[in-house]
Parts: sequence; structure tokens; C-alpha cells
Amino acid sequence: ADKVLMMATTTSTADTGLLDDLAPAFQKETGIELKFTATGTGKALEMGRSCNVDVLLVHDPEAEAKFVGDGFGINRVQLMYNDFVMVGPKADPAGVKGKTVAEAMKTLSGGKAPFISRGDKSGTHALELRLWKDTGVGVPEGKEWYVEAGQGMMRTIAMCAEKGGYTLTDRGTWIKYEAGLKESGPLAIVVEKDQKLFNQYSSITVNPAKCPSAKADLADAFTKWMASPSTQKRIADFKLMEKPLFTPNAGK
Amino acid sequence: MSGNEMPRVLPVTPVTPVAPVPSVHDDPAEASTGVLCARCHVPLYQLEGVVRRHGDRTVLDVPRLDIAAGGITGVVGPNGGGKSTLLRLLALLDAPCRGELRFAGEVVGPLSSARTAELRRSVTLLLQEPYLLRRSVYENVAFGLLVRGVRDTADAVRGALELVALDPDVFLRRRWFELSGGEAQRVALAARLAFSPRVLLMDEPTASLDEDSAARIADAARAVAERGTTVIVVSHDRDWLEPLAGRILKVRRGQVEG
Amino acid sequence: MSGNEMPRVLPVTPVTPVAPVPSVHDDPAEASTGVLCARCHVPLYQLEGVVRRHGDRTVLDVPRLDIAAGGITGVVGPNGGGKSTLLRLLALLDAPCRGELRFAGEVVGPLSSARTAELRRSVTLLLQEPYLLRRSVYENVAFGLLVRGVRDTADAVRGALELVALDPDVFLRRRWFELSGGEAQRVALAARLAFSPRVLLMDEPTASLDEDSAARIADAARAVAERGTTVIVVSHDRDWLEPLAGRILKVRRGQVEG
Amino acid sequence: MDYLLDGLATALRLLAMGDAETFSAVWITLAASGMSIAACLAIGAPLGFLIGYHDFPGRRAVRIAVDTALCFPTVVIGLLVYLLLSRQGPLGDLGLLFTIPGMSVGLTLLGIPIVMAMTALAVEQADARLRLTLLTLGADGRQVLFATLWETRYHLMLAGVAAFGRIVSEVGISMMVGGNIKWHTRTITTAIALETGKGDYALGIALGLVLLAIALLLNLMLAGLRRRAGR
Amino acid sequence: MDYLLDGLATALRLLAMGDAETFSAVWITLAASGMSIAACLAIGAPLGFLIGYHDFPGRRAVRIAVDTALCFPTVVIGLLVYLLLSRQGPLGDLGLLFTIPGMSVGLTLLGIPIVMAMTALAVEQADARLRLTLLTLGADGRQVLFATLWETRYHLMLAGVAAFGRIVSEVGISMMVGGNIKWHTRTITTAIALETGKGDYALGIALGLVLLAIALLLNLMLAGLRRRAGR
Ligand SMILES: Nc1ncnc2c1ncn2[C@@H]1O[C@H](COP(=O)(O)OP(=O)(O)OP(=O)(O)O)[C@@H](O)[C@H]1O
Ligand SMILES: Nc1ncnc2c1ncn2[C@@H]1O[C@H](COP(=O)(O)OP(=O)(O)OP(=O)(O)O)[C@@H](O)[C@H]1O
Ligand SMILES: [Mg+2]
Ligand SMILES: [Mg+2]
Repeated sequence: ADKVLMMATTTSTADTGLLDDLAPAFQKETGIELKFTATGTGKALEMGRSCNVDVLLVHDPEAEAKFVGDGFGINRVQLMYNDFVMVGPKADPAGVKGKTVAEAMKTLSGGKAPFISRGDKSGTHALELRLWKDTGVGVPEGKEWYVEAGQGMMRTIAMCAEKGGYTLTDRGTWIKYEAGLKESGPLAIVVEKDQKLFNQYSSITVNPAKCPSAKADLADAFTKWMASPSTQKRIADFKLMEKPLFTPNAGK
Repeated sequence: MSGNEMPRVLPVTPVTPVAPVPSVHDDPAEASTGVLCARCHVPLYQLEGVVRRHGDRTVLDVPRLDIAAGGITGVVGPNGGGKSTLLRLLALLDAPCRGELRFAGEVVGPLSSARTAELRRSVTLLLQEPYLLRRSVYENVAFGLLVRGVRDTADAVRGALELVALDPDVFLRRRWFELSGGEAQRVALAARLAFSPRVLLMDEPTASLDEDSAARIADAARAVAERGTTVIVVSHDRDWLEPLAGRILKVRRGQVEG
Repeated sequence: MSGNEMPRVLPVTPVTPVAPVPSVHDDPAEASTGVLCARCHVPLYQLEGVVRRHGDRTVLDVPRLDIAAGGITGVVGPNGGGKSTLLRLLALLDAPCRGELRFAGEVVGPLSSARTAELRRSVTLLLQEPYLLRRSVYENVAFGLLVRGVRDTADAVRGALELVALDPDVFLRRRWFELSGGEAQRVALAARLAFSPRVLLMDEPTASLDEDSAARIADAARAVAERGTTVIVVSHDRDWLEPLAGRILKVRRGQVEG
Repeated sequence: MDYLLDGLATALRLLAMGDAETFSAVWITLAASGMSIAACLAIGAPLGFLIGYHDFPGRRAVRIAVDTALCFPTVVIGLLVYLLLSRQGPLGDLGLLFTIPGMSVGLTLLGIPIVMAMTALAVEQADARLRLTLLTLGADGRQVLFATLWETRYHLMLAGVAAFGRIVSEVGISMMVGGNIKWHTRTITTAIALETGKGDYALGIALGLVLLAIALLLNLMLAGLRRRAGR
Repeated sequence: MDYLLDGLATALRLLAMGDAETFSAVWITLAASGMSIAACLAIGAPLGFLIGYHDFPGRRAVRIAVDTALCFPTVVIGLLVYLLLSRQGPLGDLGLLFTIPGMSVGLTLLGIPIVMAMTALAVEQADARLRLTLLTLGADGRQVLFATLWETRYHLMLAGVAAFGRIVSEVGISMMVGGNIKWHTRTITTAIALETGKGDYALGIALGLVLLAIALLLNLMLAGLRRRAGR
């Protein structure tokens, strides 16, 4: 293809297979080839800042706002969301099952069981830090039971299972993890459907005023295509292990 | 240039103890039969139908050869005749492709067997192109003693160096590459003399030696032979070999005569 | 065992062309002065105040020495005297630590200079312990020709092997490790003869050779000398060297006499 | 250890079925590592010869620097090459970021110290008579270089094999510089990293086995060559 | 290239200020790689000697297998060791997952083929007279082993350096098996991976420079040893 759009995105969109589903459709309908590199949100934003990509698909509203505010990005459009869940041992030794996420985290700060943190400045990590602050306990850095993993989501869940602890995860990765173990794993969802666990994905066009080489036209075409009703329906229909992963919310 | 830069040839008394290794017999007759030879009066080496090949080239073919214990045996013959091949067999470093080699009455088994390794300890070979370990002269000469568990090596090493006409004070601390060709040759020989081997095989020990040194090596060979060591020596220098050797084997085209 | 397993000594006619390298002069007198010597009638080598040290040990100290072009010069002396050290200087492989070495009237500059490399091409040295390249005999002997850009090496290689009394048909395709000590020694010499060097330095070429072969090497030395090559040869074998050499240098304790 | 069996089965299936994604990754891996290893040998072996053969002032320092470079983390090499090739970087105009040649640049940097260090040692530890023999037979500088490398050919081969192993199994550079873009710069190792990151261990192991199968094939070919090159 | 200067400045600051996180990572890196390299040499050198010295049936196959093992991706080694050490794995009861000794197991597996391959080649390519000399001087099996390794000591040193470089710079095994847990199993390389993943390139480069500084220090010490070990 002579029209190539370079995108940096977070691992979740690639790892779940959503983009593998969307990219061929996008090329078929618009003639634009979508090349994407999947990294953490932090690095994806850096790739935008250094003009190596044309468009971003990320999920860290605060960092995104700063990125746009600094003039690196334009045309931030929210496209879809999924949600986070807290998982922990099936026996629930800390007794947080059914609580709100704020209560759960307060309880966990008692230190009865390990809490595994992503610790990698990812969108998930950012949310977790926000939650600790909101509950008033503060980030329990340095505490014996607070394990800062610095790994991807899947490995963090696996570590959580090994250590018999609790962690926050996006639902998509959790579904994949469960499916991989054929439902026989030691972990289960303990907290979910709390509105604080909302995870918004947006696309941002790299500002052609800062990056002359950036293909803003193609980026806009991508954003428009993503927000179009047919693609939004496609996102809603995308299922992993028969479970929907993302809720489209463009224009809402 | 001061005097000690050149090797001085020191007097060697035949009674100099070569090394403090056990079982150095005063009676040569006993020596050859002592530790090694269970059935006595048996030749030290007996070769029967021994053949060595490389690919389809037969390089040694010895229907029958006995070598008695004790004394000095010379080996002569043209280049490529098979002398080195023969010596490596006698040193238990190579195995015959066919036939049987008996050492002190005992059939020599596979080279890698523990028994062969044990037998090999009583034999030593000075290679035609000697190799020095990448260490000092002292460590080279002491090596054979150290691997035999001898701790106190100083005297034996000095004695061995004197036997090959190298001044220990000059050479002990030299490193392996700080030697001339003839000096290296003599260090290698000293390393074989230090532990008083039962059988001393030498492949052209005088090839790069000056006349004086060659004469001293002859003296050393006589001295160890007198103390019971069986000496077998290859040389192209007839004038040197003939007065020394009690028996001379001729090896040519892989055949042994005499 | 068939006959061709043993090297056969082939007859060498002194007129055998050693190699098809340019500037093989029929007139020996011209040869020694021809290409190399700009100012004629100058000695081929002139050493003045040349000193070689290793650490603080002076191993060669030559206040003055001239060696004329042409003819055969013998070098004798005890082990460690400095013979090999001298030959490596003459081969332009080592540089004097002090003093001046002139080659064909020209002061030899730093070893790594292009001019020294050029001069070195007309000199060759048979090392005391020759090294064969890890290739076939053919490739070893042809190497000197190939690096000089000679493509057609077959005849020269055969000629060189015959000169050292090795049957080309037997040895050409042998690999370097398929040789006896004396055979390897002769292959190394053949490799030096193949490209008709201007100066042939040999460090104990007969050390491991049988008597016949040694005599053949003497013949070969005479033949190349007659064709203009300057031959300088170290040997401990006086009986072999004396009839051969026109002049004999004695090297002992780093001093050169005669 | 079900994953192992699963992985083996999956590996066989991927290869037998001619799975397009797998073959694309295999091809990209071979292209990137092939280019790199050729460049490594072409650059590293002569440089290694120089520091092993010649005695120049500062040689010891260079040797130590090369040995230290063996410890260069691939992520950092990846990062540096990324910054170099990035659009605003000094070589940004070449447009090599997220391409196979771009990856090869980084992989070559990774392999050169290995080839250099091993060649230098082999040359330095070669029989001292080799140098004298070559010089006295009339070899000039270039001829000494080639003849010495040929004499130490088995060391050079191992240097190549070791550098290849390092290059083909690394993931940091390919990930940073290549970007792990499907069909374009996704190598076997970045695919493995992706799959294991997703928790698909069996597929990760399967791809690992595919990589080993390729390595085995190449080593078998090399062993054939080695046999030809004589003892 | 601001990142480079930034990185250098940051590296100096981290070291000068005695940054606790950095020093923890340095310490963990040294502990894990130190244990591994010791194990690699203790296991790899004798094994390498065996396949370089002895001529047994299947030797060529073993050599090829070792050369192939050089291409083992660290992620796959990490994965295998992870599965081995994980709770449900065969060695789960040892509780080695997410610990430094656990990481060392994986790192040792990574380094052994390098030490083996290089030792085997050095022993095989050593002067043929060495073997004869040792045997004829009366050395027994163990003595031949040690004396041969000593004769080829520079090759062994390089094998150690190369294996160390590989171990200290890899990230897959440390990440998988160690888990990159701050204060516990976060090494310099996993920290670099984390920081560059966050897009904090300057800190990544700074940590890379810290690693190189350590490697340089170790190589300087080794060069001192090497000088002592004679020519
Ligand atoms: N590895 C080998 N492969 C093939 N042939 C070999 C090998 N080693 C030796 N030979 C051949 O075996 C024959 C005997 O060699 P050997 O070394 O025993 O001779 P030698 O009598 O010691 O000769 P020299 O006086 O030259 O040392 C020679 O023809 C030689 O070419
Ligand atoms: N690399 C070195 N370092 C120190 N000393 C050396 C070195 N090489 C040679 N020597 C010493 O230099 C002296 C002269 O050595 P050279 O090799 O020239 O003797 P040579 O006359 O050739 O003796 P040979 O007949 O034994 O070959 C000897 O005393 C030797 O020990
Ligand atoms: Mg011989
Ligand atoms: Mg000499």
C-alpha cells in the first residue's frame, strides 16, 4: 500500500486482538495500511512527541490532556472504554469480595495479603495510584505487602496467582488469563462494576505543526473511521472467549 | 653482558638423586622386575603383529619385537620410517590398530582405561618437537612430580636441570618463551628426568643441541640407565648414538630390524 | 604396504628450475647485485653496533659485521649463543634495539614500514622449529608464489619438493599433520625454495633429517647458491656444514666471530 | 509442563500448515540477522585481527573497551539506535526506523564486539611462528590478514555462530527499532515476547522451537562446511 | 540526542547521590550474575573440556546441539524456568520463583552453552602436543583437565567475559523468573526495560551507563589478573 499510517498504541488493544480485527477492515474500506506498534501508554506518547508515528490510540486521560495541552497532539477523540476489575484468591483471605473498590483498597492496606502493582506507569498503574490517593490511604510504597512488579498485565496477574495476592486488571486481560487456565486458576474477580473502574480509550492525531512528516490527513481518516457507526458496532461485536471486551462510546 | 646470561654446564655426578620418587632401585636388575613386572624375566615390551595405520597407509608393521628391560636401545632409520610412531606406541600414547602390545608382561588395554593410565605413569616420552607448558621452566620441570603428589620438588628440579647441563640459577625462573631452541629442548628433557621414570623414551633428543650438550645428554642417559631406567632413544646422529646404545633397532618403511 | 607410502628420493638435477619467478639470473655474480643492490659491490648485510635485548638481558651484540652477497655462510655456536636471534635480524623479522642494519646498502627502517616489507620479500628464513600452515603440503609450498602473484605454481612446487628429496606424487596432497618430523622440516624448506628467494636463511635445516636427506639439502643449498642466492645456514653438525660453507661465523654469548 | 507438549504440537502445526504469520516472522528474522551477521563478520573480523595482531599504544585499552561492550544491554543499544534513526534524530531522514535494515544496524552493533573479541584472542593466541612464517614467505599486510584468519578459521566460525546466536535470540533491539510491526518487522523473538506477554505460553514456546529448528539447520550446514575445511 | 547527555548527567547523579533504587538494582544484578557466572564456569568449562578433548560417538552431535543452544531466546529460557519453578511446576516447592537464586538458575542455563562452546573449541584447537605432553608427564584425568584449562586460560577468560556479558545484559529471564519486583528482583536491565517502556529514555540510558561502568570495572580487574597470569 502506498498510503501507510503509523500508529503507536497500548498493549491491551493489540494483545486482545482487537486491532488485528480492525486493521484489515480499515485497509479494505479506505485503502490505508495501518501499521501499529504496541507499547505502554508512556512510550506511545513519547513516540508521538518524537514524530515517529502519526496517530496514537491510548488510555491515560491525564497524560493525554497534557500531551494535547503541550501542543504535541490535536483532535483527541474518545472512542471506546472497557473496565477494570480487582482479582484475588478464590478464598478471599482479605475479605474484600463485593465491596466497592475504595473500601476494598482500604481493607487491603491492612496488609493481610500481598497487593501486586503493575508499577510501570501504564494506564492501569495510573488508575491504581489514583485509587490509593482517593481512598485516603496514600500509595503504600515500600510496604512489605505491596509488590511493585514492573511488568505487563498478564505477567502481573500470573505473579498475583503465584503470590496469592490481589491486583487490578483490565477485564480483557483477565478474560484471556482465565481462558488460558481453562477456568481452573486460583484467582477470581472480587470487585467489579464500580464506576471508578472506567477505562477510556481515545485516539490523538500527532500535531503536523510540530511534526511536518506526520500524516495528519490519514490520521484523521482513521479517527473518523473509528468513530463511524459501522466500526463502533464492530468494536461492540468484538468478543474474546464469547465475552465482549470494549464498549464503544464515540461522540458520547 | 654478564656471565650468567649463558647456560653454564655444571658437573654432574652420576650419584645425583634424580628425584625423590619411591622405588628407585640401586640394583638395576631388580629395578626392571620390581614394581612393574609380575612375572619376572619377561621382556619389558613385547609386540606381536602390531600394525599402525593412518587411513589406508600402513606406517608401522611389527610382526614381532621384544625389548628387554634396562640398558639403552637406539632407534635409527630414514625420515618417515616409523620411529616416532613406534615410540608413541611404546609410550602408551597410541594404540596398535591391530596386534598386541605387552608391557612388563601385561597386555595393554584400551588407552582410556584406568590401568593403562597407571602403566603410562612409569613411561615417559620426550617428543620429537617438545612442547613446553605455558609456564615457567620451574613449573615445567616440576609438573611430573606434582602430578605424582610429590610436594617438595626443589631439589629434584635442580638435579634434573643440571643433568641436562642447564644452570638452575639462570633458567629456573625463565618463562617458556624466553629460551633458545636447544634450551627448550633440554628443559623438556629435564621435565622427563625429574620424576625418575621407569622407561625413558627420547625422540631425537640432540636434534638442536650443540656438541657439548649432546655429550652431556649422553652422560645423563648412561646415568639413568645405570640406575635401572630403560632408555630407548631415536637419533639420526650415528656418531653420538653408536657408542651409547647397547642395541640398535633399524626402522625403515614401517619395518623394524635388528 | 605399497612402495609409495614411503617418500622416495628422486634424482635432482642442478638445472631444475626452482620456480618460474622473474629475475632468476643465470650469472651468479650479476644476481647478487642485480635487483637489490643499487650501489654495487656493497656487502649484502652490514651490521653496525647492532644490539638485541630481552628485558635487561643482551642476547646479541655485534659491533661490526659484513656479509657479502652470494655464497654459503655457515653459523655455528653453542645453544643460546644467539644464532637464531641473528638470523631473525637478517630476515628483517626483528629490529635491532640499538645500532644499524643495512641491507644491500640501504638502512633498514621500522619493521612495519612498506619499504621493509618490500625488502623482506627477497629474504626468507627457515625457522628452527618450522611451522606449517594448516593446509595441504601443496598449499604450503605454493604459498610464497601465490602471495607474489604467481598463478601457475604446479611446476615450481614440484621442483621445490624434489629439491628437498620428497616425492611430489606422494606428498603433494598430504595435509600438514600427516607428516613425520623430518618430512615436515623438508616441506617447510621446500616452501622457501619455491619462490627463489634472493637470500635464504636456514636455522638448523638438518636437525631432524636422516643422513641421506641432509646430504640432499646440502646439494640443494649448493644449487641455489650457484644460481645467485645468498645462503646463510645455522647448524650444529660440523661434518655437514664445513664442506658446504665458504665462511663460518661463530656466535657465542651474543658475540659474533669469524 | 503441559505447555511444553502443547508448544511442540503447536510448533509442528505452524510449520506444517505453513502458517503465514509464522513464516513472515521467520523470513524477517532471517533477513535481519543475515544482514547483520554478514556485516558483523565483515567489520568485526578485520578489526579483531588488528587489535590481536598489532601492538599499538592503547591496544590494551581497546581490548578492555571491546570486552566491556559485550555487556551492552540490548535495550540500550535499541534505544540508542532508535534515537539515532528517529525522525528528529541525526539519521532520521533515511527513514530506517521500523524497518528491517534499521533493525540490522542495531543488531550489527550488538554482534561486532563478540566477533572482535573472539577474533582478537584467536589471532593473539595463534602460534607465534605463524606470523613469522607468513612474513618470511612474503605475505603483505592484506595477505597476512587473510591467511591468519584462515589459520584461525574455527575460532572465526565460532565467533560467527556466537554472534548469530546473540543476534537471533535478542529482543530489545528488534522491539525498539523494529517496533514489532506485524508483516513488517515482527521477528520470531518479538513475536515470542508478544505471545508470552499475552500469556499464550504454548505459542511462545512453539515459536521458540521454530527458532531453534532454524538455528539447528544453519548449524548443520556450517558443520558440513567445517568438515570440508579440513581438520 | 539530548537523551544521551541527559542520560549521562542522570547516571552521574544516581551514582553520586547514592540513589537507593539504583544501588538496589546494582546489587541484585551483581548477586544474580555473580552466582550464575560462577555456576557457568564450574559446569560449562569441564563439560566443554570433555567435548573438546574426548572423541566419543555422538560428539559432533553434541557440539552442534551446543552451538544451537547459543540461539536459545532468553524469553523462552525464562518461560521454561518459570514453568519449572512456578507453584504447580515440578520444582514449585522450592519457592524459587521471583527470587534471586531462581533468576540465577535461568541465567546459568543461558551462559553454559557459551562457556561450553568456547572451552571445547579452545581445547580442541590447542596444540596437539599438549595432550601428549600432559599424558607422558603422568597427569591423570583430572590433572589433564585442569592443566589443559590452564593452558587455554585466555580462552576460558574470554568465555567467562562473554557469558557474563550475555547474562548481565539480558532481560527476558530476569523479567520472567525474577518478576522485576522493586527492591527484590529488579536488576539494572529490567529497570531499563521498565523505564524505556514508560518512555523515560534518559533514565534508561543512565541505568545502561551504570551497567557499563560496572562492566568496565570488572574488566579492568580481570585485565589486572590477566597480566599476572603471564603472557
Ligand atoms: N597423522 C598422520 N596421518 C597420516 N600419515 C602419517 C601421520 N603421521 C605420520 N604419518 C606418516 O607415517 C610415517 C611414519 O611417520 P613417523 O613420524 O613415525 O616417522 P619417523 O621415522 O619418526 O620420521 P622422522 O625421522 O622424519 O621423524 C611417515 O610416512 C608419515 O608421513
Ligand atoms: N623471548 C626471549 N626472552 C628472553 N630471552 C630470550 C628470548 N628468546 C631467546 N632468548 C635468549 O636469548 C639467547 C639467544 O637465543 P637464540 O635463540 O638466539 O640462541 P641460539 O644460538 O639460536 O641457540 P640454539 O642453538 O639453542 O637454538 C638465549 O640465551 C635465550 O635464552
Ligand atoms: Mg619422527
Ligand atoms: Mg636457535
